[in-house]
Amino acid sequence: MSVTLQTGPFEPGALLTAFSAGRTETGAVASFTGLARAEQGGTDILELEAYPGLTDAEIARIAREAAERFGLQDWLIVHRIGRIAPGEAIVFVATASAHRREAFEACDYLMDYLKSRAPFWKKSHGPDGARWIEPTDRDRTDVERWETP
Amino acid sequence: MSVTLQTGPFEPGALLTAFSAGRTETGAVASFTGLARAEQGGTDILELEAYPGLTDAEIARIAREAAERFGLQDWLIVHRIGRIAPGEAIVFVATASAHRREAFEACDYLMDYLKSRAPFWKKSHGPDGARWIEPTDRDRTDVERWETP
Amino acid sequence: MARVLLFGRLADIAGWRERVVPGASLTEVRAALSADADLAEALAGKGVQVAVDKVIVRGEAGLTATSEVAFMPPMSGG
Amino acid sequence: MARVLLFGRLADIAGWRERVVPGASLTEVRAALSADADLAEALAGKGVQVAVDKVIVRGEAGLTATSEVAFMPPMSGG
Repeated sequence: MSVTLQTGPFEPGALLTAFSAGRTETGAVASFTGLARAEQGGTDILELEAYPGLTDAEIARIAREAAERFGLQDWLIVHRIGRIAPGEAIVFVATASAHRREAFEACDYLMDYLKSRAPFWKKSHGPDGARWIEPTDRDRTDVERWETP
Repeated sequence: MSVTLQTGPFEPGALLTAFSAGRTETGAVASFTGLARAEQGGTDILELEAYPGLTDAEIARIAREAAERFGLQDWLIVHRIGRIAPGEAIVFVATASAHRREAFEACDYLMDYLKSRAPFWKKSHGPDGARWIEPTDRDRTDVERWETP
Repeated sequence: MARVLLFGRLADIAGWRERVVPGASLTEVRAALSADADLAEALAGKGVQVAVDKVIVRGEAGLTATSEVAFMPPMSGG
Repeated sequence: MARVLLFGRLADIAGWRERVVPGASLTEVRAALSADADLAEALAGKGVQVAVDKVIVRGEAGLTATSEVAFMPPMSGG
């Protein structure tokens, strides 16, 4: 149960291996890896800014709530910050539970939160210069799926 | 895009690493790892039987349909057969797509299929002897979520 | 003649998993297997599927000397 | 006095990311920053949040000499 913000590249498979090891009562490990897309040459570099101390605390708070809501046994979130090249991993989320539905839903929920409401500021550097990116309409509707009426 | 049935242990992280490598137009890789549970000493060994040539062909057929339905860029399924100890991986599914919703849904769909309808026969060996396992009611209702009315 | 494979609990009931059985059709193979009454009853049970040469078939099918006939109880999923 | 941090496009507009600014309250800090009209307009913009010592605050807040004040434009998600 930890959130890590890191400036260097990370390897999702190594994180999954460590997260899955030694679990004899976990039936299900769901994971999500977000990769930086080249967008057919439209993006050279993605630049992600966080506010260390606030960003990680806020993500951890949401993850603890999700662990409670979905009955997780464990979770792990690693998020790149700084400059990220196409094909590199931006985010890795893993969730562990006894049965698969909880692990899937919690992983999906955490990604919707991370992509739409987590305290990051994202800039895309491409051949036409740099621009700030905001959540897409789909990011907004995705995260709204989880709100209880 | 491959299905592997294998009798020896496999390492989910290594599969995720290989699957995620070199993708510059994939934004999303979802994965699921199913682990054998000890069930507090209720299960010593899980024994999974497949019909090679039929089981893998049937899984590949369903996965190709799912790739079409969800617009996947790629997918990978590895399934253990034979005797499996608690904590070992039984199944690994990875899906790749441009955006995350498709990868999540396809991975979830494939697991629902694999857990309820894939041609496997499963026996649990515990302190009270061996017994054959059938899909749970939840496995059945989970897979029915995907049926178009 | 057909190579018959039994899966899951069918193999436990029969005490074997693979055997060459005489018969030029599924009906004849089933008849040859009915010497074991417990197995015959299990083979006729609900949800038992039959595959010939790794393709699921319903009803009757002709067999050659190299046919592989599999009897599969309800699948448990992985 | 407060250490002021600007995030995202606010830092691009101001041309700096971190600066010590005089003021014993958020109002006084905003007043000190208003010498840069573009920044002042951006800070007053829709969805800009303020954190004091890494906790998001709404409205006014008193500051000490060691306070860290962060101005955060709408978050983009990761």
